[in-house]
Amino acid sequence: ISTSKTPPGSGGSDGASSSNADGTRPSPLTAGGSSTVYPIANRAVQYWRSNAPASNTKYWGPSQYGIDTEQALADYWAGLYGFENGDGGSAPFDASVTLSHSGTGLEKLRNGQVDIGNSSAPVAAELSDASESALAKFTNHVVGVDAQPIVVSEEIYEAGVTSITAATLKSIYEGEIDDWQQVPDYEGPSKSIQAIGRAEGSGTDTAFRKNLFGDANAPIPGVDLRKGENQQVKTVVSSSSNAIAYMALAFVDDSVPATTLIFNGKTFTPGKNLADPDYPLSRDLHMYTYEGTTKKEAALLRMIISDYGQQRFVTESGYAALTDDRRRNQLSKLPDTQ
Amino acid sequence: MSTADGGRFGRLQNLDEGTRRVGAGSAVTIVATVAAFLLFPAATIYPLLGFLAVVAYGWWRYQEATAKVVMALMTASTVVILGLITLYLLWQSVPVLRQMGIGLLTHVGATMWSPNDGVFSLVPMMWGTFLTTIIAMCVAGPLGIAGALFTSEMAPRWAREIIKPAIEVLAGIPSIVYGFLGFVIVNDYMMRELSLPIYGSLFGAGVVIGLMALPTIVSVAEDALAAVPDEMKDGSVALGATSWQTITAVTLPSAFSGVSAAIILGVGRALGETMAVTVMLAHTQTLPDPLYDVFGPNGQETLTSLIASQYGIASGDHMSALFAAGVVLFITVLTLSIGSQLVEARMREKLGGGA
Amino acid sequence: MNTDASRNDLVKRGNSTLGVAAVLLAAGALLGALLGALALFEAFAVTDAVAGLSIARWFGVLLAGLGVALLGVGATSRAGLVRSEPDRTAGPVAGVAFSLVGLVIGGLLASQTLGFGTLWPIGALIVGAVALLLTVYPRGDLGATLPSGLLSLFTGIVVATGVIAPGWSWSPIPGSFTLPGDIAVPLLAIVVGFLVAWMAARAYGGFGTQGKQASAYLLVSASAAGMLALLVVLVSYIVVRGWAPMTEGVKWGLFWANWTYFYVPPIHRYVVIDGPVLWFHWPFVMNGHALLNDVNGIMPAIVGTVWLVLGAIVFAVPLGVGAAVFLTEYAGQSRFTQLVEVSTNGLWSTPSIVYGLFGWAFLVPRLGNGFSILSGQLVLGFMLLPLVIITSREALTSVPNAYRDASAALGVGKWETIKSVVLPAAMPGVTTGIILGIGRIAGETAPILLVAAGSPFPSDAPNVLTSFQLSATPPFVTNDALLQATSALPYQLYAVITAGVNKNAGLAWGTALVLLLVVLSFYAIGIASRIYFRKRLEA
Amino acid sequence: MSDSSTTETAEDEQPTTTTTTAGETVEEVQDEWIEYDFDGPAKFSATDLNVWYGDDHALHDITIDIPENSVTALIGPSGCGKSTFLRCLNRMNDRIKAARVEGSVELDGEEIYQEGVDLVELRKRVGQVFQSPNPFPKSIRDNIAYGPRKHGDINTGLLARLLGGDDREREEELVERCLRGAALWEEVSDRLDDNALGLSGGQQQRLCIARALAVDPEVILMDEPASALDPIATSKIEDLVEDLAEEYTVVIVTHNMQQAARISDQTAVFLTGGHLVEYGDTDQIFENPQSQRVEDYITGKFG
Amino acid sequence: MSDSSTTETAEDEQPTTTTTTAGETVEEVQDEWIEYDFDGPAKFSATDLNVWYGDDHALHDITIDIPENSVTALIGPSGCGKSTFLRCLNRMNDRIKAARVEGSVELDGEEIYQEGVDLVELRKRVGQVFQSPNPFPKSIRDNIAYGPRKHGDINTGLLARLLGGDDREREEELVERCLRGAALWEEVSDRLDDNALGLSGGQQQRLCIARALAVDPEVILMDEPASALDPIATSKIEDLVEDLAEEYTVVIVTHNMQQAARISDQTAVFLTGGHLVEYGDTDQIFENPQSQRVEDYITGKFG
Ligand SMILES: Nc1ncnc2c1ncn2[C@@H]1O[C@H](COP(=O)(O)OP(=O)(O)OP(=O)(O)O)[C@@H](O)[C@H]1O
Ligand SMILES: Nc1ncnc2c1ncn2[C@@H]1O[C@H](COP(=O)(O)OP(=O)(O)OP(=O)(O)O)[C@@H](O)[C@H]1O
Ligand SMILES: [Mg+2]
Ligand SMILES: [Mg+2]
Ligand SMILES: O=P([O-])([O-])[O-]
Repeated sequence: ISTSKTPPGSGGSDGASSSNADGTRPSPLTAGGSSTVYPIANRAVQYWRSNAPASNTKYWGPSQYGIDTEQALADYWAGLYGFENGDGGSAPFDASVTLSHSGTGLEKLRNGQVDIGNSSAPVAAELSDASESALAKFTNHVVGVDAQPIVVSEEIYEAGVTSITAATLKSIYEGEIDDWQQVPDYEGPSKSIQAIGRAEGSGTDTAFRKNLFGDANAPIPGVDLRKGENQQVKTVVSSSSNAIAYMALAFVDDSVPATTLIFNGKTFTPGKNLADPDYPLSRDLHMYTYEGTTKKEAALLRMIISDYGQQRFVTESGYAALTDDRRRNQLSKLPDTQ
Repeated sequence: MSTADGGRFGRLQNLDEGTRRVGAGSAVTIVATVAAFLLFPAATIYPLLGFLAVVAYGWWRYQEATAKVVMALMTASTVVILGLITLYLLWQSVPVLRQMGIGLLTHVGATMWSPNDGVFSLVPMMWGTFLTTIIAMCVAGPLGIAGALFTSEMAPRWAREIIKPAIEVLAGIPSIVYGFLGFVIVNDYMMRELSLPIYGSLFGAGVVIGLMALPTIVSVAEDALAAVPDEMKDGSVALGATSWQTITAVTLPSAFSGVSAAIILGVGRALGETMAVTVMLAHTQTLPDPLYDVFGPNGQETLTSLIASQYGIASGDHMSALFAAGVVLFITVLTLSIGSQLVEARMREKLGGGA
Repeated sequence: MNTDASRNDLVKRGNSTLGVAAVLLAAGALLGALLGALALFEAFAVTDAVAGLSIARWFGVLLAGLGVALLGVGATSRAGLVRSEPDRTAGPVAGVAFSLVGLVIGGLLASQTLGFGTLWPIGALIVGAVALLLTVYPRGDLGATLPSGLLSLFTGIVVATGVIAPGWSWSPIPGSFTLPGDIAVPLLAIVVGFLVAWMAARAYGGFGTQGKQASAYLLVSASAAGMLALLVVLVSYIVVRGWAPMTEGVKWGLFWANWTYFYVPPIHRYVVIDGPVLWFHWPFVMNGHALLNDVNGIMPAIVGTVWLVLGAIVFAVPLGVGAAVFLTEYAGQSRFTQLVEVSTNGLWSTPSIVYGLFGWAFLVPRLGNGFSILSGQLVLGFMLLPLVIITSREALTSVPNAYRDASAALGVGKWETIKSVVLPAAMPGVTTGIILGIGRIAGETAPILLVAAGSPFPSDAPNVLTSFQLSATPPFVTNDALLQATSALPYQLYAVITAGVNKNAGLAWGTALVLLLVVLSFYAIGIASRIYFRKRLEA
Repeated sequence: MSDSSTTETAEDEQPTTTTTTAGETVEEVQDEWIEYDFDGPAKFSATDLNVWYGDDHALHDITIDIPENSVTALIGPSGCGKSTFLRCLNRMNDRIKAARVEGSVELDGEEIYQEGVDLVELRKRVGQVFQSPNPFPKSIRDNIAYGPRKHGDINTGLLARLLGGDDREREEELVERCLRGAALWEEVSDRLDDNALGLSGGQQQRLCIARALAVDPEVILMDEPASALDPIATSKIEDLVEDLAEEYTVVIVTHNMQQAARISDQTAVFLTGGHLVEYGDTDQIFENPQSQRVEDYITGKFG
Repeated sequence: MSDSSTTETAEDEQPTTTTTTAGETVEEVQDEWIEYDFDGPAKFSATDLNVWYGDDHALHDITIDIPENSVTALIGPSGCGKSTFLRCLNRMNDRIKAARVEGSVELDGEEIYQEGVDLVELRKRVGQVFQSPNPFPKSIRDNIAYGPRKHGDINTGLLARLLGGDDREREEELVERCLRGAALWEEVSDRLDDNALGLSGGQQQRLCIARALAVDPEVILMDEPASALDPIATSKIEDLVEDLAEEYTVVIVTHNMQQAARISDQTAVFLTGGHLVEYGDTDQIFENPQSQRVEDYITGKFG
């Protein structure tokens, strides 16, 4: 038995689950959709929720990014829009991000089921039957740039398919070529091609069709297998010996080697010049808001679009950051800070 | 004895007015509550309070009648809920039926499923469901009946007492666990060993579903076999028949309805299995070529995996078509369930006299 | 009627030559099948060499040997060199089995080896018919041994001579599967091994009724054993893979920590009472997924499952039990009850994805227009409802009428009887049924995916307990947390699959194990309680 | 299971008489027994009682008076309708969906088959003990107190205590009295809170009798109460029945002729098809039955 | 199973001593009945037969010879072990997991509790009819032909016809003979293909007897074959049993003393605890029982 001035445990971290004393903690911000944007959004939300103090240079350290504040991470970004600090060290408001694909995200956004709809293709291509006025309700926030790589199974890569021309790629996805022996450079036994596609409605799929075939609804009958998310595509490609797939850059690693793409005579090599603006399969990554952008949404988006966000979330996810011009342009779409 | 004489020689007559009063009161108030909820939601509280008051008063005054009324209301709401689900499914699938007509269930062509072109034919998915179910039952049927026979007729008592509950527990393994194993092990194995063209096959999915349905079949069939009266079996053994002859000639035929119910239950589970197929199959809405090719890249979609993979991007006719897939599933399992109940009723009729 | 002279002996003092030979044969054949299965599951490679010969060829040698031995056994029995009591024929079951094998072999030979093209059915039919005749026409001992012995010998030779061997491959459908030799050989060993063991067991029983019994028992027991082994392997596989991730970072110990405290105004201080506490930290089930965690865990999924299941119970159990009581005790047998029975049975077997679809399209837009625990609870409740009705009705009808009669004869009214006699007596059955139902809905993924699933890797669970608020308008009690999306154990596993298995393999196996433990313990509790109550009833 | 249809009966029994044997025999005998006269009032008077199960005519025109405070045995071969008749006396037949009752039964002169009869009240006055012991799966005490508690004669439990009306003592007393009445007190007084299902068959049956006594009935109906019991338990029940007749009217169905002879004051003999063929003083019935068929039955020529 | 152990036996027989009454009675009476002499050979000879169910000693040292071609009745109160003894005679007790048999039973001088006994063969020779009729849910014909078909004595069906050995006519003949033997032919000859479950209880039981006859047994064991039947069906079965004794050895368990008296040639009386207390000519047992307890039992003082 002892005595003290304060109750034990006070001031300690009681965990993020406790709410403000008056119970007015704003409801959580929800984002959902694209599995391409997911790495960015998820990183951002994880960082947000950790609400690292300014002293934590590993995750926050504002001075590294030219920000002058003593506040913790989420406190600072939310504070820009007047949100009060969370209780017990947690973020002023909670945020979460779900994972499916662009079509679902935009659909949910339109139905009011999420605050932010992640999409890796423009809404106009994604909801191709929507009217102008319907599309006008979406506010587009570009948060990063993806250069869609073409990946093949390791065995194929080792059998010589380290580069592929746009024409071959097209014939594979149009179903005209279905054996690797029909692919130039391939030096191996006859092997059927497993052309992997993403679910219809995914931004990766939409962007791929739009960029390669010129039409977001172009039929690609060569697809043998469709998976809902990028990560599943990666699993399939790495577990197969005959697969080719398009996906998002963030998911490329040694188990799913990316090939060089030859487009109109120009060679685009992964790790070198995929990020070039003229790479045909490059695309913007979007986080849409619906019927304007609220302060809550803006707080998170501002963090992602900021220089800090671009470095910590976009680049580290494996995507290309926005150029300064585009960044400023995007920031200008957000409501003003207080 | 000590009871008051009034009680002892009380009137035999006593009118049951409780049911009428409570019944009328609660019926009026509950209807008012629902009406208020639909018309003036803000005023719902008053009839609801009224209803609660009626029930409370009834409970105190005529408990017997009130209990009956409350339970009747519970029954009614159960029926309403279950009916609502059924009707809603049917109603939602009307638009696509209008658009596709019977073609929804019969259309065969180059494109059979294309939301962009407004073509919705469930044929590939029904075929996929059919094939996976057949494969599953080829695995689970014989093994399941063998397991049931072994457990109920052959295993020593101690073994039976371990196996039976163990099998029942195994029947509880969630299907996503099977899906996970199927995705990371079965698909991988088949891809590697059989040089499958793509990662996933109807065959692999069917086998996994079969394994999943197996414990259910064993357990239900075992119950049916164990329920065959010993007198029946003794009758055969006492005639000098061997145990195996007794099993085939007496036990199995007598348990026929139960064993077939087990199989039908297994079929039902196989038909309705969602997660394993969703994660294992390639989601190609085409017909296999040739039709019986359960290893090839085509036709890898079932009714359930169609719904699970497309609900998120569907709207309009597309959504309606998914509901139609649900209705097809629903009607199939309902038919199976009614069929098995009929078989059971017939068998009961047939066996009713004796045993 | 038989004369006494034709009576068989009551006591058989067996000539055991046949028995011993048959046991050896059956054991050899089963060993072949077992090795085949092991090879199939890649316990070893058939290309490995043992004693100068590849394992694949050893399979061939074994099969050929078995075939010769089986033929020998059949011949000695036919010649009367050993005592046996063969039936007139090997029977229709064996006939069908071997004619099917014949059909397959004939078809394959005709189409693949001899190149009959579209005429292959002729070859199939011929070989099938010959196999059928060979099986059913001769006396029981020959019929049993001849086709199986020949089959075994034939496959044995084909494999031993390397006609079918690793490197050989067969792809009947272009663009579909390819059956390689190192799969085909074990497969042949399994199939032929079983057929030989089957017929060897007949020899063991003297080729008569006893033989048929022995052979059937062998087949059935072997299949059952295989099935059990498979299921056990499956579960142990998950346990083995999931154990390490699940228990990573578990720490416990005895600590001196705060028990309670209170504020004493006169001294303006808090009085703090400390004491020893057992401290236990199991990160996998106590943590969520967060940036700063040492071990990421699945606590939000566990809590989510608890809330979903609780809600479903609160919703479905009273309704279902009430309806069951009404239907059984008051409504009697009528068209209406029959209809309810049919529809509950139908709805119980309705696929969960259909419920999910209903929830997604009907409930989600109406309940806060977002994925929510509440929708999940309701959908799971809808799924549970038919089961509760079915099991409760079963339990209620199995309450002996003697109880109701006894109570009625004491001048006790119906509801009182139900309340104090029928329901208590039915309670074990009702509870058991509900527990089993909970086990099932706790593992459901599809409906959760469609109506309740939130972030795949959440850091916190929704805080349902402290979020209740009263209000004056319907629904009078609100709970924001109930309107939030949540994770749940089965969804957590699905999330790993969609978000990439490679990166999260440990998490996936751990989740699978926890899910298995949670669901199976529901089942185990349900089944144990059923056994307990049944025992008590019998005693 | 053995619905002995009437045709087969007629075909098979072929006694000495000629045409419609069954009807005639019944008529004959009825003339006799209807004159059976007893002292004191009739507790039950059944008049032209007929019962059908669906189309199955299970009781034919039963007319019988049952005297108060005595033991009346109903005997007859299996399926002759003894149980059916017994269940008419407290309207337990109402609980069988297929059963239809016509005719009249009066209890103390009041018709029990009229509209508005309160079955609960009737069954309080006419208790019943069944063939196989059927105690509730509760404690011995709860079994006994079950009826009175449900009738509100005894209030126990938390609520009752809060309201100040705890009848705990009266309950104790009642339980003891009834158990003594059923000759069970000595055996169970030290384990009143044990589950009744733990008792032996004979004890369970006496418990059921005690349970019936607790409602303080006027009549106790017993349907083969000892058929499931061993000889020792049977003899205990028999002794008990004889004692009960001092305070209650007992109507007992039995298969066992010796038992009927031992314990009953008067005996009614039913024969196949649901006819009451003979009724009178037990001694007289057993020593000097009026009809050949009854004599055949009693001497074991059939049944 | 077959080793007739000695320790427990010795303990229990207490030959001359006088302490335990049961022991005394048994000893006394055994001296008497053991001298029961019959003409002709013994079909069964049981010697020191003991049966336990788990720890429950259900039969004590039964020694008895059962003569050929006659009806032997086993009577005794419920639970005294009649059924248990009966099931020892065709080793149906082997099917009860808990049962353990010690001692010896000889069938025509051949020990049935020894290694290598072919149970199928034994049960072909010793048929059994059970308490409640248990026909298979098949046609009447299939019920009768079941045994012979299973034993391969009769081959029917497509395969048999193809192989040239169709025994259809022999089967017809067999079915008729057995049904006549069981006094059922007249009633069912026009509906041999109907399901046997459609028959009445009595007919079903006779069908079960016919089914047993079809295997051409030497002995027919019957365990209360009429207890579930109505009087008319019972009397048919009784007539049948008497007829059967001309060709077969019948051993019948019954609860019904009158029945035993009517149909059996010799009677064995078991009393509670599994003791055989008296055995002899039926007339003698019923008119002049040696032991007081048997007399009490027979006159209905208990049981
Ligand atoms: N619940 C019922 N439904 C239809 N028929 C019934 C029912 N109960 C009895 N019966 C028929 O009514 C007749 C008389 O039956 P009851 O039970 O009264 O005979 P019982 O004399 O009590 O016979 P037992 O001595 O076997 O108990 C029988 O033919 C029987 O089959
Ligand atoms: N399967 C069994 N398991 C355990 N105990 C048994 C079994 N069968 C009989 N018993 C016991 O063995 C004893 C003798 O039973 P058995 O059935 O032989 O008596 P019974 O004379 O045929 O009686 P009943 O006239 O009631 O048929 C009884 O105490 C009984 O409880
Ligand atoms: Mg009766
Ligand atoms: Mg018996
Ligand atoms: O970004 P997607 O997941 O929609 O391809």
